[in-house]
Amino acid sequence: MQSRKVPQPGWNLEYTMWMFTRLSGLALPVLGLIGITAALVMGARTQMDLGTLMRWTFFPNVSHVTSSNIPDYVPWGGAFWQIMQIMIAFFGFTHGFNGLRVVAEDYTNPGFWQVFWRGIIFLVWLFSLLAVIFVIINS
Amino acid sequence: MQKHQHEVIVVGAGGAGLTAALYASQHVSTAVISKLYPTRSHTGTAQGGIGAALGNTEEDHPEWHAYDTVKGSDYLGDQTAIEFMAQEAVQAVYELEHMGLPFSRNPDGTIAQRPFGGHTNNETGKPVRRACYAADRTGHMILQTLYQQSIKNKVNFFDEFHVVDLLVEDGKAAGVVAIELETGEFHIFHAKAVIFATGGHGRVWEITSNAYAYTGDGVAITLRRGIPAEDMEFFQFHPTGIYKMGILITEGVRGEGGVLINDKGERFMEEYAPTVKDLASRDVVSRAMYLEMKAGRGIGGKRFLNLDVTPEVVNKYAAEDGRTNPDGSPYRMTGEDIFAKLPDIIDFCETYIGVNPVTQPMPVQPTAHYAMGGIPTNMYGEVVIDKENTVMPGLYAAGEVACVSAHGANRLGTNALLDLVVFGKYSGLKAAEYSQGSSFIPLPANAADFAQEQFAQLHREDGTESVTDIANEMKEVMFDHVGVFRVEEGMQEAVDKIRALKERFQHISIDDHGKKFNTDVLNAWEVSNLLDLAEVTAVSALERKESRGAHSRDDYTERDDENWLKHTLAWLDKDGVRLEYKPVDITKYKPKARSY
Amino acid sequence: MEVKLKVFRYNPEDDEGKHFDTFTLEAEPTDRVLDLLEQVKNYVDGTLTFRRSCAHGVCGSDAIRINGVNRLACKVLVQDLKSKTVKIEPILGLEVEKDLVVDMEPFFRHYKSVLPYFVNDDPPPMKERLQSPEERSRFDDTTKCILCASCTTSCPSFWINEEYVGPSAIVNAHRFIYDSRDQAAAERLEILNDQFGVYRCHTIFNCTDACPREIEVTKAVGEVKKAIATGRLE
Amino acid sequence: MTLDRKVGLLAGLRYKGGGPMLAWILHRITGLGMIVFIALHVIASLLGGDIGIAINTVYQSLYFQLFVVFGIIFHGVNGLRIIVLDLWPKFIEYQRESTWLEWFIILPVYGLTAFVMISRFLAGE
Ligand SMILES: Cc1cc2nc3c(=O)[nH]c(=O)nc-3n(C[C@H](O)[C@H](O)[C@H](O)COP(=O)(O)OP(=O)(O)OC[C@H]3O[C@@H](n4cnc5c(N)ncnc54)[C@H](O)[C@@H]3O)c2cc1C
Ligand code: HEM
Ligand code: SF4
Ligand code: F3S
Ligand code: FES
Repeated sequence: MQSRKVPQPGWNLEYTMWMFTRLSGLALPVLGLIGITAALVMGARTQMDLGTLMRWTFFPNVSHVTSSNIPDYVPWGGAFWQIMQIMIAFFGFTHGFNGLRVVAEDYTNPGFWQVFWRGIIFLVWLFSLLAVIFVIINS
Repeated sequence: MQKHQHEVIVVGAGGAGLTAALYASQHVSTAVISKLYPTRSHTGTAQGGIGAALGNTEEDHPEWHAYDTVKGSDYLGDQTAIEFMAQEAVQAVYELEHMGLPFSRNPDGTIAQRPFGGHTNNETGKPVRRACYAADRTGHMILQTLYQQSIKNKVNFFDEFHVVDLLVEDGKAAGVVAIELETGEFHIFHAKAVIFATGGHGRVWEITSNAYAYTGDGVAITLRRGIPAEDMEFFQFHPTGIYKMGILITEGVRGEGGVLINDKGERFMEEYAPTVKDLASRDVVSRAMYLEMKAGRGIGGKRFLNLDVTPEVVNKYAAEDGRTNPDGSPYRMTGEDIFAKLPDIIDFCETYIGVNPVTQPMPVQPTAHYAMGGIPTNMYGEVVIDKENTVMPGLYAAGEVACVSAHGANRLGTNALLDLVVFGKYSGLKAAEYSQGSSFIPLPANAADFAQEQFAQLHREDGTESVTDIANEMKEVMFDHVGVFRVEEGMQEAVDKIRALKERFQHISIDDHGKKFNTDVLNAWEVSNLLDLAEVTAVSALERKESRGAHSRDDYTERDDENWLKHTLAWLDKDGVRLEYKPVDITKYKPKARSY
Repeated sequence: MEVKLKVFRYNPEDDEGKHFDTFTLEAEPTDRVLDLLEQVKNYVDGTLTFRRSCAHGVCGSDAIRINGVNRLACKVLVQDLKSKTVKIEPILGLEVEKDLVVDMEPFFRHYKSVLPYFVNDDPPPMKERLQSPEERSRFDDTTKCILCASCTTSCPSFWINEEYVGPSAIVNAHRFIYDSRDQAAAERLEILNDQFGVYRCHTIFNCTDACPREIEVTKAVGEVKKAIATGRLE
Repeated sequence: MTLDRKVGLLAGLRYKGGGPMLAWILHRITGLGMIVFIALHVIASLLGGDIGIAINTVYQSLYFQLFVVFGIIFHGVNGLRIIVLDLWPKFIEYQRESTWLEWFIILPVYGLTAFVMISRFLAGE
């Protein structure tokens, strides 16, 4: 049977974030694995256990790798790894805060409180993301 | 008390009511009142198919359909109406398809059809594929489709409003009184035209395929308003209900090749209907089963027989009959085919009796199924109230509650669903036309009195009799004595018993005296309807001294066209049932002996 | 055998409030739970209130919670129950009117909101519109719905927020979206592409488990989600 | 008068949903848990000082770590299951199997990690 085409409904926040949640859910483990493999190649020796993998995946911060006694962590400060870290942070934070929004909106209906929570979550998201980027770039 | 005004009021939201409402609402303001949510109506349980001579797989003609229906009716059907129904059938099915009904399909994309009891190729006498179906859920699809279209067309609904009285002013219908279940309040619906489509009354009998809600409210209400009931002695017993439970096993099972088997392992229908065998009309099959059981050939000597649709048995007998597919190859069934065509039947059997029909036979017995009789109407759904077919202005009826009479003494399978859409449509159109040309008749202030009195009676505090006991005793006596086979003494006993029960009903006690959702008192009221209908049925049957269609007597075993080729009209007067008779409309099909 | 029936009771007209009544009954293993309720109503307490009609699982009147899960009372036999004590409560997420009767209005409102009807504005042909058996079978599963509300009222997302259209409405939209003859798929997808549409579904699967017609409810919802995402009806 | 439609947390939890309902509850809790974890960590790093150390001791405690690791593993694996079901609805037919498979992955992985963590803790690391 042939598949039929239908005009795709317009993009809206809900649709976009639904897609994003799924894509970021796929991206996070992939980016995390890349990072941790690189750390091993670069000679990370101690504490390269699952905990580090997790920490790395979700909270990409140089200090999370340096604690594994990597001999030379200067490359982590390079542009490539900084961009990787920022991407992970972006995916992780956006995914997580959107999740928070979804949960909050399950319990509220359109109207003041929904806008209110959306606003708060948006601001916190923005703030955290900027803070994390700041930390990444400065370490 | 709340009052509502609509030009047309439809009582009942089954196939007939919704069709009527769809057509009426195209012209005038229409409201549908139903005691159940529309999708809970009994039409949704219909399984096998809707008859129409589309000829999608083999040659077929509306004339053949008409002849089969006349023959099936044992010549009691009104032939102008039957020809009309058979002609309209084709268009009606196409209309349903255009409304989106998901029929099963043939490989070429046309609507699939299957054989059904009594539907034949008039030249060869062999079964013909005429029943248009959607697996074994045809009624469900019809009901859903009609309801969907009603939503699309913004028909007004009053769901869970129990109609308890018809308002008549100057001999014309002027509205109805209903109880809103949620609040227990009485509402008056003022209308120019009222269409009754409340379905049947199979709950009069003990073993029945009918729903709890099938309590004949429509006929009982009109009887109380002095309108007669027609042909009430003709009540169809479907041959194949699940043993003891009565849940229906569609005739489609036999259409697909299933056969009835007795204790000796014989396909006994060969003896009773040599040409079409298991696909004879329902009265013939039920009677044959009854005779088999009476002769001790019920399975294990019990009161049931086996219906076998396992592939081995189907293929064996199909080969014996020389049955072929449309392309001429021999007819063969596999387990998967059966599963695809009868999914719900398999589900029912597995759920309720732990039998898998693909590998095991199903235990079946005749079950009370369909009311051929009801409110007398002509073929436009207009209610006619005497021997001369005088029309009562503003009152219409369609569906199982009505007696057109397109089914005469015995309805053919698939003709009920057809009846709903054909006569539902015309009653809707006629009612709209009538209300466009008339004005609202003013209602007196005490319009709801008659209904309220009835309920005040039921709420009396000093009663002792149990409604359940009364209902059960009625069901038992009706099943035993006014069932598949009938004799003078038995029926007399039933009449006496029903009268005694009606007397006892005057002293019932009920538990619930509240207002909200008082199903207790409504159930009691429904039992009072059943008692009225049981009485009318038993008296009409007692008087008819012949065997015809579903009415078959041990003491008058032959059909007697000379004296009894006529419809019964029964009035329920204060002192009992009064009967009159009206002639049958016969056009080109002259009565002759029936053989299948 | 003896069965204990523990039934949720609430009557707005008395002042007992909500509570449970226990009835001890004699039952056959093949009795339906509905038969037990009828037995109570007919012989013990006529005030017990519940909906029912067909008694064989095709009209959708009697969805209730039996031992903690949504079921049709007429489709559960005593022998299928694991315990001899049967706990009976109204379905969740709708207002209780009396005993086991709930207000179905929100449920039908959602149903009506998804254009649950056939739309094809082309003039119909003289005969039927053709449809191959494969095209027909594509949406067969969702044509079976009897609007019993078992699914929607088993869905935690619906309990949390009654504005969620619920699985049943999506099933009925699916029925038309995947019908090759229908022309309003895009409008329905647009309606469901909303925070109260398919995105409220968090694949909890209670609906699929509750459906008495064995419809793959979650799958239908998933297919609609995917159709929205890809613009393809496969 | 009708009874309010509100389904309390307990009434909801008493519904006998299957594995997927449990998975959803856990997915929610772990998702939110992780946000709380990050928030704590970020706040701690930003604040530094006594409060920072206090918070860090909490989340560095074995119990909290055990919970976080479970949360991450569960949320990740279950999330992947949901993604697969969402993007390929035809796999929904195998949802029962997918729920089994999920625990089949989670339990050993978590068991191993927890074992390592606890033994290290006991070894005084
Ligand atoms: C199990 C079964 C299988 C069948 N299979 C087939 C088949 O395969 N083919 C076929 O042609 N026929 C079949 N039939 C027969 C056919 O289905 C019925 O005759 C037909 O559906 C009746 O439709 P209706 O519209 O008259 O009534 P229904 O569909 O029963 O509708 C009655 C309506 O009236 C309402 N109502 C009743 N009383 C009141 C009241 N007092 N106040 C307000 N509303 C009221 C109800 O709520 C309901 O909406 C079958 C019947 C049964 C029982
Ligand atoms: C392996 C990585 C991850 C995967 C595969 C993943 C997957 C998913 C998916 C598919 C959802 C949608 C669930 C639904 O719609 O029902 C989701 C929701 C959510 N995720 Fe993640 N996620 C991951 C990591 C994270 C991280 C790091 C956080 C926290 C920062 C997080 C927080 C959340 C939250 C709060 C929700 C909303 C929960 C809900 O709606 O019930 N996730 N996740
Ligand atoms: S999908 Fe199933 S559970 Fe839901 S309303 Fe339809 S029949 Fe009931
Ligand atoms: S229970 Fe609810 S969340 Fe989705 S899978 Fe079913 S609709
Ligand atoms: S009574 Fe009809 S579904 Fe149970």
